[in-house]
Amino acid sequence: MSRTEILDSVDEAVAGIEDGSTVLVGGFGFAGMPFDLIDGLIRQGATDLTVVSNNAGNGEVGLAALLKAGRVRKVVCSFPRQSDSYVFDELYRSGRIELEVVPQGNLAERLRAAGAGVGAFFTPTGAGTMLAEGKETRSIDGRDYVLEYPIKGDVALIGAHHADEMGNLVYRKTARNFGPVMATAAATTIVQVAEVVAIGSLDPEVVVTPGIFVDRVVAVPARRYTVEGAR
Amino acid sequence: MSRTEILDSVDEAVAGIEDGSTVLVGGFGFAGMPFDLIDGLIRQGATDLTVVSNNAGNGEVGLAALLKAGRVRKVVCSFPRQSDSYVFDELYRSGRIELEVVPQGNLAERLRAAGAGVGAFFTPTGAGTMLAEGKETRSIDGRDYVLEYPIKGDVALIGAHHADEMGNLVYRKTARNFGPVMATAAATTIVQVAEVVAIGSLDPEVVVTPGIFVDRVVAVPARRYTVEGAR
Amino acid sequence: MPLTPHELAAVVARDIPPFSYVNLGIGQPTKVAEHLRPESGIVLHTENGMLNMGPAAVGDEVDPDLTNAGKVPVTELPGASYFHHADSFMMMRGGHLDVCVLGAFQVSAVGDLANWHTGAPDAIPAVGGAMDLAIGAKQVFVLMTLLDKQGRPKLVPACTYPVTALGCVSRVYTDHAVFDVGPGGAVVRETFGVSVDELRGWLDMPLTQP
Amino acid sequence: MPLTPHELAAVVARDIPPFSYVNLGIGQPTKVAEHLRPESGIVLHTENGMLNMGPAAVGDEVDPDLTNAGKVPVTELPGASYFHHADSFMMMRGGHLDVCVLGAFQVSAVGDLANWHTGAPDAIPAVGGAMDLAIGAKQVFVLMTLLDKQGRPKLVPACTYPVTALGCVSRVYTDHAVFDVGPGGAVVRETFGVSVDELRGWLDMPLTQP
Repeated sequence: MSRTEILDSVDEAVAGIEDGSTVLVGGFGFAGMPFDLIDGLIRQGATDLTVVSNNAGNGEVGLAALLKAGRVRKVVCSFPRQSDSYVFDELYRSGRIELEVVPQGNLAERLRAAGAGVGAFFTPTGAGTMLAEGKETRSIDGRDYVLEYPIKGDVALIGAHHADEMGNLVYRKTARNFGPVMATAAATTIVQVAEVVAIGSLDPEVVVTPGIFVDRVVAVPARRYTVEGAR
Repeated sequence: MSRTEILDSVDEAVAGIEDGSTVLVGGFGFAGMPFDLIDGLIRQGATDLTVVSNNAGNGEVGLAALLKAGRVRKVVCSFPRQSDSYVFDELYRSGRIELEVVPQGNLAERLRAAGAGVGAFFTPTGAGTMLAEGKETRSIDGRDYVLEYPIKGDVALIGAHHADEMGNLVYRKTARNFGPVMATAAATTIVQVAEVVAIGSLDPEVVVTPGIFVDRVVAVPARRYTVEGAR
Repeated sequence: MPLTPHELAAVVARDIPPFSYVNLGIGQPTKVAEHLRPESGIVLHTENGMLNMGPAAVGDEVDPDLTNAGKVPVTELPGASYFHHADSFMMMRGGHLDVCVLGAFQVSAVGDLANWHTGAPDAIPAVGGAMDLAIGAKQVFVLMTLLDKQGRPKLVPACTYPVTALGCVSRVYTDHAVFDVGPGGAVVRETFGVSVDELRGWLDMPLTQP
Repeated sequence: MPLTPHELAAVVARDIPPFSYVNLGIGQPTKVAEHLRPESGIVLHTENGMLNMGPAAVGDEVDPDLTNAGKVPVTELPGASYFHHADSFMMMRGGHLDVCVLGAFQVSAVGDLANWHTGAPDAIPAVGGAMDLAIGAKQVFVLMTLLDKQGRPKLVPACTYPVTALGCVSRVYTDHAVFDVGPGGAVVRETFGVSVDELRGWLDMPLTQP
């Protein structure tokens, strides 16, 4: 038993997400993307969302489906423009969605800062560029830095490989990407995994996200999108 | 083959450390303390060192032996005062060593900042206390923060469990402590391990410190100090 | 009758909600662990890099690579995890722990904490994780005697010792009474063989009752 | 004769020191990997969380959980490691990579880089890891054609496109020549079927020779 809830269905896992929430969505392209949780969020109905994710959706599945359903007010991401990001493109060009572009490493670090209780930090990334316009800058030891603030989520939706019943998580290969930092940065972290294993089944040395960061877990059958589908 | 040097002796591993260096020393009490590297550093002879470590030595072994040998100008640590820290105590009271006390979490985060290329960061730890005197402070979203700067090392001396021949490291239990952050924060990271294993022997999912952070590795026979000895 | 340290540790343990993630400070707070029921699902954090720490190690269990923050050998429970110091203090600073139990020299009515430095001019300063722990949990409980060895109150209108953090303490467990502290001042929650008026006689501050 | 893209990728590969930790940007720089000799001990980093990345996956090797930064399926080599995004970008921002190879729209004589935005008013801005990569290696190599499709130089006195980072590029590999750039301006290291005086005719900047 632990504070982490192990739930039987995706719909239970995404219950209670409120309109206007900031939702952190893991994944880099399709790797680590919590497709089932996003589908659940679409069914759940929350709207006026701010979504923080590396990309802004591919094709018409996952994040793109959420955007297409009209639930997203703003996207905070590093790279919205992909060959198959036409759902986002159309919303953006027609002025129906806001966009904040954040360099990928600053995105990861701002999420980490939220999880780590850091109030703000000086990063060299973006200094001297148009993405630093209007931001506080400072020269430290002869190098230029931009002050960046944490990005906190109300909810994080994450895909991981296995969870134990305490919510400890392990990931698989490059599907790890944003999951571990987003798990720390949200008030409520919801994780879909391929399998929930018994307490004691994960070696304590190899846990990547300790259960303290994990609120809800649901196991879903593997549903792999082909990589071709992701382009 | 890799950039990481796998060396046959402790003396080769610590060769070239210069007088006046800032040396990051891993370990928390005796767990993870790189005893053999410190002994090697004493033989090597570098002096006028600034040592960054959580404690300031126990008994007359390890860090305490380095202090006793008169090689340390300044200690940066969170907790110098222990029941058996008499070597440090005497140096400090007689004005022969400088001390900078840093809250333990700020110490870890300042080391991480050095490794992560963060120019400075606002931390709530220490705000409103005498350890914040003279430092820049700021209120962010109604909370008080202190601006802290990175702590960079010229050299890090670290104890880990196993290394592979590319310098990838795994640790053991709470002996992990400061090793992974110090490895990122030093120009030259030197590691003693119980065993060097072949490339391919470590599961890529469980590597804690990737070899990119590791410059030199030496395997030394286990030499465990009893915990009684550490008090 | 005032509580013994053992009894007081049990009172603290009773008040920690099930399934909480908890850090117990070095010294007396460590004793709270002895009173946590396994079925409570409470998970102990130790800032040197572990969650789900078990009891002190005995005999062959002793492993120099596995200690608590007081450098005492401990054990691991099923479901444990290990992590490095930056990640460990991220858990604290980021507010992920539910409860932290600390000792103190002084606590003020508004929850300022002094527990790292007596202010003695010849003391070697040493803070360890005290400041990080003080700011790093959703609730900070202090466990201390109400009076020091000279009979002076340790619950004070304002700390005279150097502070560890401001306004961080939410509750103070003492041998004579339990107090909530915070912006509204001290509130007596529970007394042990003493009346609230008697407490008012000892303490130099207004005391309210819930 | 100007070099083909294939030949130019080989020139870049030749110049990367053995045992370097290297990030190859999306697009043309990715091709440099094909020219790295296994015995060089060069380790490839991909910013989506891996060191010692192997070649593109083929057939049964394809695993949706294992891609490079361009989202192309790749393989892992022995001695690989995986890590999360904050740790991955820490490697870059902290200056731990030896070499990063990037494409560019423009590079200035002092090493300013423009490779993320054409400045077109209707373009959807998208930066990805470009700014982190630009500031995040001990040496940043740019691999590009010397002239754009309209015949205009891409090595320029000052970038007219929005910059990715200032003063970050150390060397520029083009089909016609290789240049060092930096505070001292552009230095011609090597030419491919063109004289330095001809280059001077094309480029609007002083060119020196080592």
